[in-house]
Amino acid sequence: MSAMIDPAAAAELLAREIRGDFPDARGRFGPFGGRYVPETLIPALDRLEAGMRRWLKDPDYQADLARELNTWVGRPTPLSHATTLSARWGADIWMKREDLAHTGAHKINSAIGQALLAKRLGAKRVVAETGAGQHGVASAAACARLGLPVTVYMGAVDIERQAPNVGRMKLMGATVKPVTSGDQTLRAAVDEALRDWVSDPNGTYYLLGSAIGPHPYPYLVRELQAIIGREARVQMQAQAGGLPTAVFACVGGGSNAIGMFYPFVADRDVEIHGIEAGGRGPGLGDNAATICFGTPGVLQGAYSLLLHDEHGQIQETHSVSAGLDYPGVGPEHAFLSSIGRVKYGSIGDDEALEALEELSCSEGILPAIETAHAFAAAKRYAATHPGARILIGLSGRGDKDMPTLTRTLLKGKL
Amino acid sequence: MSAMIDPAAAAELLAREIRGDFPDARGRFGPFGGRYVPETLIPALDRLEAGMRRWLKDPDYQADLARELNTWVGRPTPLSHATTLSARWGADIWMKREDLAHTGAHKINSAIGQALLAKRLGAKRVVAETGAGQHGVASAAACARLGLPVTVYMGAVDIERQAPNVGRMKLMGATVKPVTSGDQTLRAAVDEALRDWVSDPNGTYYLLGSAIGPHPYPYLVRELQAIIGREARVQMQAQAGGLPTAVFACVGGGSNAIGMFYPFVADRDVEIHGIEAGGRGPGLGDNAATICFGTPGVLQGAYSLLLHDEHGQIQETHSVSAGLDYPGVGPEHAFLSSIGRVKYGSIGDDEALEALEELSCSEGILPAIETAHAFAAAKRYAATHPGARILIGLSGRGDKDMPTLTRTLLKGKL
Amino acid sequence: MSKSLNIAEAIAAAKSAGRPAIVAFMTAGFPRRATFLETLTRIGSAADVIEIGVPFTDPMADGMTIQRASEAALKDGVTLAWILDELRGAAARPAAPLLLMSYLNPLLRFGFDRLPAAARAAGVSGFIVPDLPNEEGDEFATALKAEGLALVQMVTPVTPRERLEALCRHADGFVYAVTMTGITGRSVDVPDEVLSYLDAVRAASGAPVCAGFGIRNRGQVERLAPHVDGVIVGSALVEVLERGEDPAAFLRELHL
Amino acid sequence: MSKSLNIAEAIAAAKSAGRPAIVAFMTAGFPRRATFLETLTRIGSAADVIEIGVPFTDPMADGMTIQRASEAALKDGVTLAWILDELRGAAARPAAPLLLMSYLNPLLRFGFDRLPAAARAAGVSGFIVPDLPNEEGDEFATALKAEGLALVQMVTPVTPRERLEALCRHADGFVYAVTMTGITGRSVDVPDEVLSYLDAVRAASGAPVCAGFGIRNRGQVERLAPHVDGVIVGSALVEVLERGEDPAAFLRELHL
Ligand SMILES: Cc1ncc(COP(=O)(O)O)c(C=O)c1O
Ligand SMILES: Cc1ncc(COP(=O)(O)O)c(C=O)c1O
Repeated sequence: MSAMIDPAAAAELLAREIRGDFPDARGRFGPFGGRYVPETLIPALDRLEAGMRRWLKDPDYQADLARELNTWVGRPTPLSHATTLSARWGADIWMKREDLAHTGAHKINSAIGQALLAKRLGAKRVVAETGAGQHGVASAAACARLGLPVTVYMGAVDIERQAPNVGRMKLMGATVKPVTSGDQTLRAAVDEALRDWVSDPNGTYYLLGSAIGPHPYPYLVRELQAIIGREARVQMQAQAGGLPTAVFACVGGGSNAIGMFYPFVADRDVEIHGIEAGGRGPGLGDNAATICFGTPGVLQGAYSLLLHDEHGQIQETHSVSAGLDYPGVGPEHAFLSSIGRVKYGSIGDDEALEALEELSCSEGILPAIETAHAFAAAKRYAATHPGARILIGLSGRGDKDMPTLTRTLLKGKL
Repeated sequence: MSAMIDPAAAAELLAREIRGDFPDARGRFGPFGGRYVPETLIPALDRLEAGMRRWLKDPDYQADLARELNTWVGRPTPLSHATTLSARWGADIWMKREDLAHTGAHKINSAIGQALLAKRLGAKRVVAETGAGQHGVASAAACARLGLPVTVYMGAVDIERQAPNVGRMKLMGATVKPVTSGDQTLRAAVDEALRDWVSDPNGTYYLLGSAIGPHPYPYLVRELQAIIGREARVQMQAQAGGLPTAVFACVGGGSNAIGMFYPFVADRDVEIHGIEAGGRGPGLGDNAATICFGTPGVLQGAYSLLLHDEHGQIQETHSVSAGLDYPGVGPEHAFLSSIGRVKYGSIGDDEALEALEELSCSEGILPAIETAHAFAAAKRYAATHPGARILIGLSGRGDKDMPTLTRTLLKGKL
Repeated sequence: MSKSLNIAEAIAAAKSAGRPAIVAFMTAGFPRRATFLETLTRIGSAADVIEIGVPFTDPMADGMTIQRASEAALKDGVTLAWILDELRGAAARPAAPLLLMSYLNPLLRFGFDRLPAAARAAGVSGFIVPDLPNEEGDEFATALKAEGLALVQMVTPVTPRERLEALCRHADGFVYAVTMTGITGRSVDVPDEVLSYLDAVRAASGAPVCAGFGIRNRGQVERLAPHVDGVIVGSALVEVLERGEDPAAFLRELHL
Repeated sequence: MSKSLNIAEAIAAAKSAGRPAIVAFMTAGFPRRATFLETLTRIGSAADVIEIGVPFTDPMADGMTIQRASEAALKDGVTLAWILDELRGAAARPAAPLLLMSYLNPLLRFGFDRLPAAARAAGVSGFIVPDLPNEEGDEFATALKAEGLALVQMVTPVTPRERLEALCRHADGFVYAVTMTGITGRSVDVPDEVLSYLDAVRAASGAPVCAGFGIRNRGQVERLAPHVDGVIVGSALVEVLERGEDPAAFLRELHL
């Protein structure tokens, strides 16, 4: 865990975060963030930032976005009461159902928002990276919907473990390019997408899938994902009778989590928990729990926390969930951890799979393996906080994980 | 096509259908329907009917159902405008998004409604059949949600072509029993589910998945699915500026179609089109287009139209879509066809797959192969009715079809 | 004379001999189409009533044994029309009354207008239709009655008292008292409540009462004997045929 | 003397000889760690400036060739610390000024506090950091300046005019003018607009201008010569090393 800063400074930084000061003019959340990219991309990022500031609050863009979110994505997504889990865990469990969003995860919120922006910025084509395939599918869907050609980079290892999503992308007309360099997972896919973008920074829009990367991506993705938390906040008050005691979400790059957390940051009584992939254990290379076990550094455009060795070489990570299997994390999470506003913890592969099965059998909802990490952590929390009112971000559905689940939970049962 | 009755009689029957006279006291829609089951099941059906009449309109049941539909299933599902398809086809295309319902198809509407009923009827366990696996998954989810054990019968052929759904059911705690008798598809699965039910008619609730079977199932399923058409009707008026010129839905057993159609039956200006599986062609055994090519008979509890040979032996059917691959059809559809209120047509395997690809690439929505049949027919209709306002029931998503699509559309592309 | 009376008479004859009547079920054309009449004759030599099963693609009330036999017969080209032709043209038919046991659809497709006469011409005394409950049976029952043929009614342990009485009141030929919930082919050990259920059926019924489903051995027949007029032997007999053993010998074992 | 001046001098020396300077890129420890210094010496015999690539796991601006070399070197255990140790301890170093080309993270991890002095002690004249744009570079540039080391600035054909001028104004050592958008390793045929872009860079820059990305042959160097002070040869040279050919012979081919 990165060292915390002193309480007075932390309080001041939190106040600024709540005021909306971050990212600052340099694209930073406290010390984290920034823009560490080849010079070729600087003008593209400048254009993106200007376009974003021009359009994001524009009534016309907002109307287009709202229409797509409401009539195509299926927003608002419901807030479900987990009746059986509440009884089993002795707490009051609520689930924000991003699994019901079109294409099966929160990723579509950002994909359609960015695709609408790409169109307004005059992009001729889109590139995207994907880990679990969810962002690739979301990008393929959003781009098909808007008539933009899209190329999706996906690590060869992920292509293997998330095979169904590859076919889905292709059926929606996307070009899927397997990445065989580097670790052949999400990190290598981001590298390849960046290489593609560097080759045509004017005509290409890079549709980044998480709250990572150079400024303004962490901000842009947060703004597009914050609808999760905004809806959930209102729904909790209407359905659960008040704000939650604690909010949980899984953290890979951190997009679903920041989308859920950000609207609760000002609610100081609401505990916030980000859950990373504990993989096989705490050893370097055995997990993808960047905030829990990482140290500061620069990867793929931003200064944040990283899993790297003493030479600054990025570590290969391990997680049973492709979507969390990433050695970096969005800079705003590094910041929220440093000021202590959000607590970050980790859940290992086995415990996540157990939680996946428990949720499936108890509530009839098969979550993504990524999502299951948040449930496992909430279960632990409930054990020590009986009666707590817990909101969990159900970031996606598990259909995409059937190949992995067939090899693990379902082994010998099919 | 079954012979039509004379116009005056048809008009009178339509008036009665609109008044809600059907099913009548004997469980019939005109001549179709009834209750052709072993004596062992008669008391169970009587109890089901009484329970249904007791509970279906009960405020408490209605409140439970509404809560599950709104907060767990994700209703109302959106109505999406198909902007690109509208431009391509020269008509105004609207899609009712049952693919966004929890578990990925309309089946959940009926499954959760029946599971809530089963609970009130004191059932100890539930049995269900499934073809495409969607009803099995929906039943597994609904029963998990309500804490009911469920056994799902599924033909061995369907287990093969809809493999991902088998894993999903098991993860949600369902017992999946492969059916190796008969045609090893949906029809054989219904037979097996009935055999199971006959063995314990008191303790077991049979959660039938389509608008087929003995009375009161066709009625019960229609009532639970009619929310599709009720929502769509209101949404068309709000979003499209008026009722559709024509409504399309695919017809297997006919549950999504009757759910969509029923609320439009009284709107005599609205054309209604049910689309069956044309398979490889019109020959007996080459398709599953029961209304188009069938004749009256009794199968699995109801008098309806059937695909059978001159000896009354049920025909093996063919369709690329497991969910339409059934030689019978709900009795209300046979009735609506006989009075000419609904037109039934068919679309072959290849044309359905083409439509699937067109929808995927144009709107970023990968539909179930079943659903794609309705889109292909709507496309044909648009060609001869330029400017028409067309509502299509998007009954489910295509994730479950990836094994089939990998063998067909994606062949050589993965 | 009404053919349906034959059935009651045959059962009464066994009763006079001091034993429950044996109603033997065989799938038409099983194990081989070519030996249909021969098999019929052999079974007829040891049965009081014969149920001839018309094969159907979707035998929803039947267990694996009869499903298998049905499937084999269908593959062999056995149809209702063929069965009736064979029976009509037979040089000799068993003395035991013949019932056709069929799911409804093959009968419907043959046509209720033609079927009763054709059945009568083939020497058939009546029908058992497992998926035709009383509520739906009027049309067919009426058509059969015109030719003096019976439509045998089934009752089950879960049939409510009032309904059971109504069904028995209209019984024709005999009452088929299913001994258990479930499909054919599973063995039952006949618990006491089944016996009292059978007593109730007999009390309500003017017609003889035969118990069926799961009857496989002499012990069961002995236990049932005081409570019924006959027993129906189905899957067990089909298994005998499947194994190529002598059906008559097997049935004679069940004569008390 | 400021080490960064070495660089400009080396380029000026080539210019005096009537040819563009050759800036040669090699991945440290490639093709083998054991021959690092030997390879360096051979390249130094034909290059005016040498860029030594520090391998990194995520070389996002590099094409396949340099990715491969980088991966091989990492597998061989090449690290920044090892490179600096080797250079510091070398019996002889080439006369050509040495630049370290590295992505930011290995430098950060080494520590901006220790790195400049360690680099200077190793005979390094400056750094090229592809993922450190001017906006983020202040801290590192300041630390380097304290030791007289250069932080070479990159400009690209898509850099807007105003920005380009600002970047060139602060250039240190030389201006690295990227000849195309994209990653290293792809060949370019140097269209006219690239030449006028290079002219603009030269007009804006006080420091010498070297063109890089995609330079593979003498023809390109001839075409570029009137517009630049030097050319940077990267992937093509790494491929020469990969094939086990003589790097010095290859580089000498590029001396006009
Ligand atoms: C369902 C789901 N949840 C979570 C994640 C992790 O991404 P993030 O941390 O950006 O939300 C993914 C990534 O693919 C995902 O598919
Ligand atoms: C998506 C979808 N649509 C349609 C059907 C056909 O069923 P029905 O005709 O009952 O709507 C199925 C059956 O599984 C299905 O999964």
